Amino acid sequence: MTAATRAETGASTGAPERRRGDGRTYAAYHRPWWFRTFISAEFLIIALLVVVWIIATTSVDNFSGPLTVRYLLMDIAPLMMIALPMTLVIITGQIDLSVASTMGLSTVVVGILHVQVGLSIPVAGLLAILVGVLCGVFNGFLVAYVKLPSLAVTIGTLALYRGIAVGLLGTTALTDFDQEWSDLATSSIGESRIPAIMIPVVILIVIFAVLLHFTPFGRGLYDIGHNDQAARFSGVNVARSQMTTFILTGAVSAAAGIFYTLRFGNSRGDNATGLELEVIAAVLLGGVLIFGGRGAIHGVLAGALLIGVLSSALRLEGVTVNVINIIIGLLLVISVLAPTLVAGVQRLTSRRGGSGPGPERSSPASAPPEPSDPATQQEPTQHDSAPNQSTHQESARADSASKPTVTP
Amino acid sequence: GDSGEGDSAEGESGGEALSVTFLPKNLGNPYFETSNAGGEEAVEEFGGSYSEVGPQEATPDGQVEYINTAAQQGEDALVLSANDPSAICGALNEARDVDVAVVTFDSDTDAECRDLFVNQATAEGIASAQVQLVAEQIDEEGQIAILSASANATNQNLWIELMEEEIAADYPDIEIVDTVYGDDDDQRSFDQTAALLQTHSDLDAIVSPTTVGIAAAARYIADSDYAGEVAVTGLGTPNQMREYVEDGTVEAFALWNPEDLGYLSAWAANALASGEIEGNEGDTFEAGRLGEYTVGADGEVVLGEPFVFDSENIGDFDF
Amino acid sequence: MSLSDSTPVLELAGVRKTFGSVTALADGSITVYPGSIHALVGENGAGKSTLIKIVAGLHRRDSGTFRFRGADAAFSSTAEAKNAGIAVIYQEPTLFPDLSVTENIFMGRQPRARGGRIDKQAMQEEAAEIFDRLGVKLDLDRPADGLSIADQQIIEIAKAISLDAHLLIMDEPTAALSGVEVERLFAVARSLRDEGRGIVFISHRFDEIFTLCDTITVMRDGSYVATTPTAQTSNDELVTMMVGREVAELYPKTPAEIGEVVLEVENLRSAGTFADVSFTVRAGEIVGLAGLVGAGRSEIARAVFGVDPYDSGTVKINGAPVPKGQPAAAIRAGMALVPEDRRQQGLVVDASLARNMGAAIRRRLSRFGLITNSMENRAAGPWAGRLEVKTAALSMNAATMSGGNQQKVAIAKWLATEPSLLIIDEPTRGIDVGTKAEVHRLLSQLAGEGMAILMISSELPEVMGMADRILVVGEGRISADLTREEATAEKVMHAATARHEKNRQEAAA
Amino acid sequence: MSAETLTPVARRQGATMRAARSLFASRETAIVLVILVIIAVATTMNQSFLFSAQGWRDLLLTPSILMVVAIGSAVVIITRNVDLSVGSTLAITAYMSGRLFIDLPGIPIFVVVLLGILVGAGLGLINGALVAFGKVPALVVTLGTMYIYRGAVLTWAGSDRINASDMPREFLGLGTMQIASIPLLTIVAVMVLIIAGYWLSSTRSGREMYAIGSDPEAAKLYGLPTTKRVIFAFILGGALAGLAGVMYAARYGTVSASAGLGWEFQAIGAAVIGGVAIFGGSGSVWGAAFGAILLMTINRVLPIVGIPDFWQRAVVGALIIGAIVLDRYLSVRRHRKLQEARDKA
Ligand SMILES: Nc1ncnc2c1ncn2[C@@H]1O[C@H](COP(=O)(O)OP(=O)(O)OP(=O)(O)O)[C@@H](O)[C@H]1O
Ligand SMILES: Nc1ncnc2c1ncn2[C@@H]1O[C@H](COP(=O)(O)OP(=O)(O)OP(=O)(O)O)[C@@H](O)[C@H]1O
Ligand SMILES: [Mg+2]
Ligand SMILES: [Mg+2]
Repeated sequence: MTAATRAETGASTGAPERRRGDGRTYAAYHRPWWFRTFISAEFLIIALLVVVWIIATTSVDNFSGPLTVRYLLMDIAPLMMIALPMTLVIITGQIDLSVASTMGLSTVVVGILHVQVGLSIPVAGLLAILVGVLCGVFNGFLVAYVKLPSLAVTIGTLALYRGIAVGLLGTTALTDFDQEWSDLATSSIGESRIPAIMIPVVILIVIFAVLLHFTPFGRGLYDIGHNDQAARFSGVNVARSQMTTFILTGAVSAAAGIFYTLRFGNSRGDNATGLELEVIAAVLLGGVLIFGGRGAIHGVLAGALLIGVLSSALRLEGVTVNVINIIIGLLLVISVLAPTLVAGVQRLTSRRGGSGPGPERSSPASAPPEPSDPATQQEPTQHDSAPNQSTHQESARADSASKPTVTP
Repeated sequence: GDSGEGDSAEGESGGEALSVTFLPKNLGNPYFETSNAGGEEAVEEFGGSYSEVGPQEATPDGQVEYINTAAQQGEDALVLSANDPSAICGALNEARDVDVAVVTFDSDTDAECRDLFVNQATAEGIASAQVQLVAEQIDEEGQIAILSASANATNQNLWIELMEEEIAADYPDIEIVDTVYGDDDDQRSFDQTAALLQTHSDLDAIVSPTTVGIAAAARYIADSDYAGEVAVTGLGTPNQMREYVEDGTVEAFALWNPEDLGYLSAWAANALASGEIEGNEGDTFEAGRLGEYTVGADGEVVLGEPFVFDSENIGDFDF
Repeated sequence: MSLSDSTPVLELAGVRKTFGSVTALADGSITVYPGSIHALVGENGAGKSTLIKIVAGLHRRDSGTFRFRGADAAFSSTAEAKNAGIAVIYQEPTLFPDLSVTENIFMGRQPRARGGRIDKQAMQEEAAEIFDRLGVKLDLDRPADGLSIADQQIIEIAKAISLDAHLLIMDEPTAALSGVEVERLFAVARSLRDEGRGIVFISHRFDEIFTLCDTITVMRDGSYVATTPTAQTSNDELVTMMVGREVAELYPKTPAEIGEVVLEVENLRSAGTFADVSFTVRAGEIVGLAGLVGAGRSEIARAVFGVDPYDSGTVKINGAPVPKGQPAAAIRAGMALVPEDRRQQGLVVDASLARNMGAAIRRRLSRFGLITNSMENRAAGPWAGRLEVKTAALSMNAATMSGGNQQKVAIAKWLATEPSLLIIDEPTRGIDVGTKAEVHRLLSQLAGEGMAILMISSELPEVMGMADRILVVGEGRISADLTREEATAEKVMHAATARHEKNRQEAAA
Repeated sequence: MSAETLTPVARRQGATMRAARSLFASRETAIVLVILVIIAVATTMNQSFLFSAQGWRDLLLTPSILMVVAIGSAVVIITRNVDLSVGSTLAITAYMSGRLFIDLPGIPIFVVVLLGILVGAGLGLINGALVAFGKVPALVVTLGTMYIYRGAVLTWAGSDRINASDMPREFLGLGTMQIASIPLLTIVAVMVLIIAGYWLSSTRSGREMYAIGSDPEAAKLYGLPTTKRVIFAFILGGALAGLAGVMYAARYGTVSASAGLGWEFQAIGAAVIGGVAIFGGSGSVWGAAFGAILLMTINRVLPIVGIPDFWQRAVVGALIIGAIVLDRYLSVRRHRKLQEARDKA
């Protein structure tokens, strides 16, 4: 692949022909379509998902059974839902640790309004989503306008929202929910084994995919994540965009809380404790860069499904939740470590290769610095999943990648 | 995807080895360790396959995942102690729809979500045993507090209610000043004990109708200035409490034999899954070394009366 | 000791350094003797900073000779260079904002008492001594956070002095200093020289070079040009060596028809940065904003564009007021700003060319609120072509491109908004001479097409060569408004340093 | 700006004055005041909160373990990193302590303590090495190792738990032992605090921690050994979590695999409340320790003042938010003042 690109690049840098006028045209992409599609972090995780699925189907008893898809999807529905807005938040370089607490608060609000106050589920649910929006507004305000670090803010609201939820109900649980709504939450689409909750989930997925990938707002989020200063200079309203992403996490978390409440017929303050870390793990597994600026919805969905399939298959195998935890943790560490490992291996091989990209190949001193060979230094890592963390790292990498000094 | 093997559950239940899954409230709870051991013993006796799963924390949603898994695996019987009477009903009924026999023990769900409930003792018996123990230890007067498991624990709540009634009726000088919840978590129960003693300086006794709670309370009091002044009693296992009975922190406490409870539950599951009984009132089944049991009203089977442990007899037990 | 027969403290010959595709340094050579103050001059991007970063152990050279005090050297970390006796004042102050002034000076080599404890008393006293010597009053216990650039630079200087090094390198230390502070610094530098240390001094101010330095090395486009004793050269000769060609050729300004007022700024004020700023820019006119680094020119531009807030005043485009603090509104009104720092402000370097060029016009590009890659590609292609951006494809990351090409992308991105006013801050900072001329030709052409242009530049020849009118900013105020005809280098410099001069006179008195 | 007079004596006096002033204005002082007010309120409601031997002991004993964890977390945060795995580390060493007593009867207690610290340090080393060499953000790495370590202890312990009767009396005695009415665990925590506080404020390596957190780029320019220091911060954080695990076993007597669940956020919360900036460079372990005391004391006071302790977490959350908002406000105000001073000059 490198050779091909090099040829392509070399061809387009006809240095001496300066004045060719305005007529110059550019290829849209420097990689062929298959490269762009298959050599990406997202595709890697999708491939892994498929492999795991196949292995599970062939070698785990009962995995291909009729109930698996149903339970698997119901189990990860909240995870998938919250992962969507969380992707947006992380792409802007922020984080929201309070989602599971918001979910817990939402389940308590629904419980109190429905069971104790006697409101119908739709009304109670709407109010719960409103509470979720308020939670998001509070986070978003502190992060986007007061400019506090989201990590600290949401560690605070992680405790605050959960504390309010637990405080409101103590350790009692409200369980007396309208049976019709509980049945609806656990029902399937027609005769299929697909749970009905997937209808709203798929709608959300479509909405978030379009929002992130096909709107000016979504593109602004990537800019903010890469470099919020540059985004502001381009006319992106950074504060309002960040506020919006936090409101979205709040609202969707609350919606997930309603589903959770109805599915388990159970409104408790400590519902969904610890889910925030699972959501973040799914998002990061799906190829979203923790520093912001990179990631895609399809990768995140694959990440969430991978966690779901692994858990389901291992549970069926009688493997306990602990081993599942270990596997998720290892996957997470390996997925973020991979780019560094790849870069390290490259560095080793290039060093061993002696006079690889040495001075003799570079353009003469007086010529202006042209992109003589962009492929050699940065390309390989950039594509599979390397975080282009910051300029300093890049130059540091370039530095150490360069040849040892020779005194002629 | 999945292929249509919907009848695998039935296919297996016709065969020899009956698969039984035990699902306690949470893992790492010594009480359930013991009852599961009894269950395993019984399953071995009737030649089934035994497995044991459970959530880390005693929450209903944690249990639902395992109920679902049991349904997916097409287990023949599921024996569980419910973390919530109604929250897990949906999942249990789905499991019963694919022919999993559901037996609850220790803590029940609503009667329509399970086939049988194996009760350790009648609720009245348990409540009354604890009231008598505490009344004796504080000479029928003073302030007592209750350290329970979670606020939603079905059985604990019922016992507490009955204890309150009995005290109000028969012991006018005993006052229940507080009921707190340690969630069957050591650290929390321990801290709750400290908070109780701090808040109620004239407290005479703590009654903890849960094994984790009583051990934590005893441990806190044994090392504190309250040793000998504040009585601790309730429901506990001999191994956990031995140290405190021997050093005098705890005079006496009650429990049934949890091993027998698990043992009986497993046999009840066997009887159901093998089609020997339907779970109707009046059905009878054999329970190995424990002999014959009869299903009572609401599909309830009662193990027996609680047993009181004290320094005299605690040496005779090891569970 | 005598100058001639001592070994050089620093010797570099044919040193080369590339960053990916960018050759920052092609042939870096310099020889510095003990007891000498050696000036290193060259245009922006000539490779001066890169050269000294190699000496400092921050970068490793790709090839070439590097000898320190007569022995071959290759420092792989700044600590090694420091231990060998090299002190460096970097161009951008690098301080720890949370730590105190004293700690910033001594970090990593604090004086120690028994048991490894830091001797805070000794540290304080030593710091106070250095500041006395520099004649500066600074609260030694306050955190570095919030210090002015000048104060930060002074801490850098104190840090370097405290190192007691054989070689002291100063990369534009005076850029933000006032006249008095510069004088003090020079006095210290001379006394260090007299102690027999070698000093490398980088500055764009010729007057300083001629007052302070005894030898001058000139660099151009990453390569060594010449070394000459100060006494044997002149201002003009230096400029010719630095630029390497006739200056006129670089500034192809063609007269354009001046039209209506496009930008009108009235009484703009922002506490602490600028005040009383009023000016206009007409269609077809290039207005140059000149002044010393740190005078507040960029701040004015950013406030006008709405990236920074301002306290009072008005900004109008074509007669209509522009709301403050909203870049999006400014863009809609027809304003464009190519900022001074293209890597931090101008571009998202980790995103593709197409994404970058579409960034300011997304709302316009989108259909029913939706936007796709192909829409961006279609919009980006023609502009990239017009500016002759050199790249393999529109999907290439901006980070892979040379500085000059990045600058073209940044300009193209803003031209794509089809603005009536283009504000361009340091249009040619850090780009090579060839591209520089291209940018200048483009600006001239745009003005010819009737665009109003406000150009900020620290390079006097650039302002003089390109602008129809020159506004000089001194300490946050507009201190002169000169037409192309009446502007001379002396007048501009005088206006830019008016307050400095006053300070200097006061200090002398 | 204070005029710098030049005689050493005067300067020294100035320094003392400044020290005194900063003591009164510091975050640590503010928190101590809040803690004192809370204790005073609780004591007026219930005399025995302070004036009974038991109340006094619990007052000191309850926060000790969290203090130790929070000190470690604070050091990690000061270097602009974060360690989410401390709760899991605590669980591992707590369970290991019990296991050691069961599997190696008669093992000396100090060996168990030492092993707890060493294992904690080893787990911290893994985090530190991944962060420093892998160039991976600490948040992600320690999120991963949090899962891994917790999974490891769950696998190891299974549904087993350590009971008080499994551990020697002397060991459990350490959990409640008092020396001159001060519980031993509190003495341990305070010693850790004093050593860590001294190290951070008065040694080169300690100050370098702040430098690295304040500006990692600048730290590299200064030639500070950033990799080594960051790894050390994680090792220290792990070792202290390990020590806390042993303390946990001694204090609570029963250990299951879920010990220390959620402590990572408690520890970070304590540090943030104590004025440690989440992005490093400022704050002190004293603040973190006082933050821990505040959290645990509030926990005990709420029921006394009639608020169900269910609200404790909400109060903690409000405190964290309040603390960071306050920090922000103060720094904005300081900036504005400096700006005005510059304008006038
Ligand atoms: N880390 C880097 N990565 C890529 N290119 C770099 C890097 N550092 C410097 N360059 C490039 O190397 C060239 C020389 O830069 P350098 O900073 O040495 O110039 P300089 O002479 O110090 O200029 P100035 O007077 O503006 O400070 C410039 O084109 C610059 O863009
Ligand atoms: N990081 C900072 N901290 C404090 N003050 C700053 C900072 N950056 C700039 N300033 C102040 O803001 C004012 C303007 O600085 P700036 O360097 O942006 O001006 P400029 O005229 O645009 O210079 P340049 O020639 O670099 O474009 C100066 O008074 C400077 O001291
Ligand atoms: Mg430079
Ligand atoms: Mg500027």
